[in-house]
Amino acid sequence: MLNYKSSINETKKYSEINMSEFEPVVKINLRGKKRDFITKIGKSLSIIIPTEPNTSSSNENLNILWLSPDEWMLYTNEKVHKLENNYNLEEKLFSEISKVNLGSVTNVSDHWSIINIRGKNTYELLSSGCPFNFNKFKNTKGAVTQTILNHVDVIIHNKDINEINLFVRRSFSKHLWSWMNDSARFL
Amino acid sequence: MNKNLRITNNKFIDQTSRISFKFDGKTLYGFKGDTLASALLANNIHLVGRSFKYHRPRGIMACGSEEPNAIVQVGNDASMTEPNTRATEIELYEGLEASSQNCWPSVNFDIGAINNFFSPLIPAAFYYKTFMWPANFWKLYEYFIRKSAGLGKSPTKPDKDIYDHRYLHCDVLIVGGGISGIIAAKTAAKNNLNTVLIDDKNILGGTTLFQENECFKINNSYSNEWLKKEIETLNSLKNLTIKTRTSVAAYHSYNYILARENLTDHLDLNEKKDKIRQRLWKIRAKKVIIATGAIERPLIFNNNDRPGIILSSSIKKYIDYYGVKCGQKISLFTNNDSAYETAISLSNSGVSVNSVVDIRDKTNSLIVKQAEKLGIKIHWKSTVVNTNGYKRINSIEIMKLSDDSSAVVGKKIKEECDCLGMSGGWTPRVHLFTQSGGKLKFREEDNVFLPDKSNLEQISIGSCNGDFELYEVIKNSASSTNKFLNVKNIDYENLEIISSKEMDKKNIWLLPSDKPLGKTKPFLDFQNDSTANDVKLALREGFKSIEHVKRYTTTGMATDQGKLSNMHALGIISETAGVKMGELGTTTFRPPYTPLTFGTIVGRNVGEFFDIIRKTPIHDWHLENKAEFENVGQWKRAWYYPKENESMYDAVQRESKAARDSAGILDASTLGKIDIQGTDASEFLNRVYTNAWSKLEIGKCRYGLMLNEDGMVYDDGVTARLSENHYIMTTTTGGAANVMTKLEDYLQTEWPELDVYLTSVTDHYATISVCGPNSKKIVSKVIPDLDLSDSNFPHMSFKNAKIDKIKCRVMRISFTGEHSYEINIQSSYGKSVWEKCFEAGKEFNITPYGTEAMHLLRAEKGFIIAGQDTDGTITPVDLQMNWIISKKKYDFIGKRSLYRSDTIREDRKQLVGILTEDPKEVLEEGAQIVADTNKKPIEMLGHITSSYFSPNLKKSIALAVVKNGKKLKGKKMFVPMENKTINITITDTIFLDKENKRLNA
Amino acid sequence: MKNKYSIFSLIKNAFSDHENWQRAWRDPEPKKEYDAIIIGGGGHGLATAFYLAKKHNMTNIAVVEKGWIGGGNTGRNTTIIRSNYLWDASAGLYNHALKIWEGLSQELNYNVMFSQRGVMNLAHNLQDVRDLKRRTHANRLNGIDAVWLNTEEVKKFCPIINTSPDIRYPVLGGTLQRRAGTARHDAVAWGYARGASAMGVDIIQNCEVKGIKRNGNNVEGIETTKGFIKTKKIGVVTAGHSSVIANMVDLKLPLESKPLQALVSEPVKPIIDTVVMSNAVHAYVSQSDKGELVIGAGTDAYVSYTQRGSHDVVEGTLKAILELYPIFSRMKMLRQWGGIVDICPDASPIISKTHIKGLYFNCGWGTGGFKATPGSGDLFAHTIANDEPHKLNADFNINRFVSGDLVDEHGAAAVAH
Amino acid sequence: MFLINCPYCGERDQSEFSAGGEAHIVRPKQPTELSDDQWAEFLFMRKNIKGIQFERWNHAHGCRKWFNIVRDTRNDKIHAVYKMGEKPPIK
Repeated sequence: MLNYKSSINETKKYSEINMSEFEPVVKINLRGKKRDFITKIGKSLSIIIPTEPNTSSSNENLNILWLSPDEWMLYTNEKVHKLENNYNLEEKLFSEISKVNLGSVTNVSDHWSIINIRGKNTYELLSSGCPFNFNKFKNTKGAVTQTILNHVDVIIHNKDINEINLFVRRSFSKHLWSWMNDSARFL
Repeated sequence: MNKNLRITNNKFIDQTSRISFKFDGKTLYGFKGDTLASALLANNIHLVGRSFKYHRPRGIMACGSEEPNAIVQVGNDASMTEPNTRATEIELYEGLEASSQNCWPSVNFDIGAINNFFSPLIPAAFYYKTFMWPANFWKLYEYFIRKSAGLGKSPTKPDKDIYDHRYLHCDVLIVGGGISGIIAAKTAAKNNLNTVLIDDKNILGGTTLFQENECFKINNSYSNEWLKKEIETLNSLKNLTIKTRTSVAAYHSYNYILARENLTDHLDLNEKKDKIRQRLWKIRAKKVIIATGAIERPLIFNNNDRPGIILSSSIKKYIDYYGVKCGQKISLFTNNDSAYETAISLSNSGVSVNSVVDIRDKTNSLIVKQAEKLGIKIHWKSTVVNTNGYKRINSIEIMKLSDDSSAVVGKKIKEECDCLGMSGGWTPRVHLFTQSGGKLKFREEDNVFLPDKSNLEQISIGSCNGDFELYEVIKNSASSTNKFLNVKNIDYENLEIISSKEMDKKNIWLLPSDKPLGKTKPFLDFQNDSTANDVKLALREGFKSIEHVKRYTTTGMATDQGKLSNMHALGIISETAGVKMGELGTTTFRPPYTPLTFGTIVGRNVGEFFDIIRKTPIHDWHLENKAEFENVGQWKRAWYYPKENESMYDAVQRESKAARDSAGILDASTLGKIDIQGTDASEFLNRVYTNAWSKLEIGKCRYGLMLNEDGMVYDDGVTARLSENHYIMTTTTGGAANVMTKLEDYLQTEWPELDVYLTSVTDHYATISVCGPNSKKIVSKVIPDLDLSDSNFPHMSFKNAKIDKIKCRVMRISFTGEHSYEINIQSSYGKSVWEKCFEAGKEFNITPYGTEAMHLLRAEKGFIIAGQDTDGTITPVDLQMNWIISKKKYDFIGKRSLYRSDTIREDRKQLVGILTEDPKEVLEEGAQIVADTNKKPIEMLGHITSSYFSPNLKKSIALAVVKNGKKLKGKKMFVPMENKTINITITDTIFLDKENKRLNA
Repeated sequence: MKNKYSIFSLIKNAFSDHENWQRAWRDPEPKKEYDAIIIGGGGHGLATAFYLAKKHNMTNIAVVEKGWIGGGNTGRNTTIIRSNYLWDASAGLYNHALKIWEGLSQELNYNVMFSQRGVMNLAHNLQDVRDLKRRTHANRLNGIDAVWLNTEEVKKFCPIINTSPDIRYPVLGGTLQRRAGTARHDAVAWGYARGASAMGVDIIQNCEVKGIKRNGNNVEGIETTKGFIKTKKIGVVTAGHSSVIANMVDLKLPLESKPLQALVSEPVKPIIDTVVMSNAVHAYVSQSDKGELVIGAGTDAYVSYTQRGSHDVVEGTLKAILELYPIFSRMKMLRQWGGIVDICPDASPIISKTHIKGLYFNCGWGTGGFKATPGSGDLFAHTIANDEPHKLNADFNINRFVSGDLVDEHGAAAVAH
Repeated sequence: MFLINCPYCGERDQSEFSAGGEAHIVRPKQPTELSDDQWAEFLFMRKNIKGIQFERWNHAHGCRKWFNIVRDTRNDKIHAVYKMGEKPPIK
């Protein structure tokens, strides 16, 4: 059997802040402009695609994040099995969207790593390397932003009060992780 | 310490907490709350340094960031020492060690002082006029000039301290915690605006904090008592953040402000460790209120630079705030009312004030009357013409001013003193306002530049806006803040305010003397030793613009950036040149406001965090197997895998040989990968690559070359067709990000009509390349149920497969010319698959090879590396790859540029192969190629782009670009090195297996 | 020239308290007409005027300057002077300049403090090594004194560089040109102005050009804030503002004007006695005679005429400085500023005639114009005087952007500082 | 550091963007029909305006969309932002 190896798989605690990798979950990049694209996905996943910038919509097992007028990030709340990578979700969408040329469906599960950060100091940590203004964001559950954290591209999803999921490309994740740990010790 | 220099009744300095510190090796004592300056003065030490040019003795002159003279070296640890630190800003701490700068052997006896004797020979800019003979001696002259220049000493070991950055977004930022700033802060915060108030001192309150004077009262209590209550209310406001020990360094456009917060500099030596020393705040404020106050001006007269000559307001702060007497017999010299506040404070504290020398005719403001009531002697309409005392002032010489004040008259009065306070009026701190791009206006009556127009959301209030009297300060600060924030705060409307009003104003930039100017030394820039004479000399020589004068005389270019000298320089220029000051304009104030530590600007982006490090999913295996790594962009790639004490050369030879003899394995995960979907995917590829794509069969791969619009090779890689409208493109490692951006650019801006979507999947896949004659056997062991027969799975095709339950894509493509497979699998399984291949390959001596061997192997086959064999000046035709340029296609990126008069030239530099006469001689990459070594000037026809010793061909091979190369096959040429000339022959670019037999071997 | 500068003149004047020094250059009102007018009183423009007068006997000429001479990039750059360029054309141009630099103080009787303390370019990755070695070989064959140093030799030549193999981008070696160095930027402008003025050239400051008068395809003169001035030859040397002048005659140039920043530290005793440049991590540092560390940052990616740049650029540069010189962490930035540089797509300048008769442009020096000042002036003077380029600047014509025959100095990663 | 109002994501720090030079230089539909001079005009020649300039920016670290802005290059003030394909809101 092939061994599954995530990029960070660590959990760290500092004053008022916990950080851990959230894996393995399915992540799918969706792109499309056509109106049918929006409705089709809504139907097949019974979730509304957010068209409002910097927002997301979620149900108990899925989140869809707005990334741009024609791009979304879909990810699961459920962790998936490590010993296979046949994702029904991916295949379903691919055949319903990509195959019929409504848009594009791309599995990016391992392109991105998700770091879950929670605790009172969550935004203190972000502000030590991120120019984004979180004053409004931090009180808006479900808010989404794509920005840079210590020069690394990230997607930030506001899960709850003082809890975020931070998306970082896998090859950058170790570096960002150690920077976050170095920052957290000064909070 | 001299007890008698400390007064006991003092609110601010805790005289029970004694602190010991060292200055110039001598142990001294001060109190918590002291600055180094106040502690030195309390110890009756005035002489702290030597000036830059003449090495004249210099003492403490101010009490804040404007200090030009008292700059010292802090600490003497090679990694922690800090040069050029202002004694007036160093908060005293246990273990502080400071020493004088720019003097040798000591501040008391300084050899350099000989310059003072030679000063007549070295006026402003003398160095432009001499040291030119003999010509080649400048090196020598310069050596000595450099030695005598410079102030403190740089550390010689790395800094142990930690620095940090923080971003901050607020509605209102208030800079300056004096009375105006406090009024503004309270107003903003009370109106639910997210407010930040910062001040560079350790407590709020500014100078009002210690203003306990009958002439300044608010609602019947002293202004300091009133302010104290205001400050208390601030602390109760929830949406107000107060940052002390924080000074704004730069005010950029879009209200982007950089502020330095000092976190440990004031702590005792043993408390500093493992803490962040300084933090740079990157602030975005919707609105900015500048309340930075004003700087007292010195007066310009002969020998106005001696230790013991201090700004009058500083003397006041030392006595009222620090409880320190700057002298026992103090004289004051002024052109305005503020010196009288000092006089009153001094005599209230029992310091004898000799007299006040005032250049004005008798005036009767409240404060002057009070001073007279206290019996303080005043010399009206008089000036100081000279001071005496080498290392400490001991007397001043006073004369009456003529009626028009252009000269001095009558007899000279000599007055003994050990300290002279001078006050030349006030200069609003408009530095931040101008930094932000704001324009200034000039106010004639008291010669001040004031904030005028700005296109940012900002105002200036208080004395930095030209309000100098308590009544105006309060009223105007309150009303402008209300207006600016458009709120209504009535707290400051019905206050009963007593404040002395200045009746008469008079200013003389350069005070007259009884001696001719040339025989006097009236200093403007105390640190750089530039005098009024220097400015006049510059003007005589035709340097009219203020910028010219500044640069010619170096006035205002010292570490205080002219905070005390700029106005006088301007004044003297305008007087001498007869130009109005308003028209003259100021020199530009450039950031930072006060010098800013490099470490603070850089924050934690040092060492490990200097730059991003990208790693492949298989990185750990490379580490475990002792790989050396190569930086490719931000990636760490396995370069070669030395076996114990094997040299790089040997390792690369071994790896390259193994790959062709049996099997090699390479981590190619860093290659860029772009998923392309959409009905126009094929058309899109037709437009971005030079070759045609529409006919590529599903399941097949094709190599593509991408150009810039200028026709030069930009990137290359293999693209596979997954289905009718679905491709996956690979790019070079370094080019990945740029290619993605470039392609999105074309899609969004030039070809929005195309139905194509791009998604980067670079990090999603681990890419493992197994090559060599035995690669087939190995892959069949790893993926048993995949039919690897050439018929089913030919070169340049791919198959979807599964390893255990994990889907993957296997491509049969080759960058080495060997039979090889590239397994692309989700990154999480990459390391496991790699290990599986390695296990399966053991019986075939599978050998991991790094980028260096990969480069060697592809060179044997004459495959190019974009960026190494091309340099942005090479077209596909130059590469002799005409086969890849579709003739049928109407257009593709860069096509038109291939037909310009220069790009169609036949004799451009073209890619060729090179063989050396001596097969063991390996050429140096970058070496130049010539046909005729005797021709002068020698003509360089091209250069070596790639060069290796091929273990498989057992000879040296190289690629090169050579002028007209494709016509020169077989021609003998030369590579001239420093010590020898190497004979070479131009050949074909393919050195090994021209027939590509090995691909299917 | 009268009142020659020397130690003796200094002593002589000391006795009269320096009351008798004469103007460094005259301050005339513009005449009605000149044989040629140079627009732009920076180093290049003043040098052009100087050599027009000195070598081509054109003394009835003027330099018109919008502000004060030497106030543009001349007074804002990091004064690095070198000639170790890759392509023959560039090598010829910059080495010509370097030769003039070596005698300039004497030629001008003005100490421009040309200090040949060497310029070292560091390599931080394998492609850097290839590119720099390629450049060194080309230099050697072009008679330019460049040598390759391995890491140990780099350390030996400049001991304060962090050559540890453990840093993010270790120093893999470098090239050294010993004849290279720095000069005192203001002195260059003032020295040329003084020299030109003494030969009769009118230097007219605070005189902004508002328009260029043409008759058909010939220039007739310039409209300025001090009125119309007649002339048949106009040399434009306005660096960042080249496009502004070009737009007056609807001439489009392949230029973008971008902010370039620089900064100095507080002065300290001698700590680094050479110039070290690193393109890969982007850090340039030298120490002025006054003791300040002089550090050049990069350009921003957008067009701007504000003489300001982004803070990120400064932060990025100091980051690189501390990577290579961790001992400078406690040094303090005293002053930062920006200039406006006009950049050509191939990072090489334009010294050329235009399709308009009598109109000549000298521009596109990007971030590295100061080093070329004397050579640029000499060759531009030649081009204006003869209405033909000198062979050393023939390749730097405007037409190369049409033919594609660029002088691409990006190619060899030779950022042109 | 500018504050740029991305037409899709709203106001963001300059460091999230990358500049793309002068706007409204349309790639010729039929490059092969052009003379070397005309092609050079497209490739290299720029207005490089001192004053109101129309330029392209990319929200590189955000939504990755290209758009246009109107900026005064004399003071860097951004007067307007508009999407690709839209007409400039000001002359």
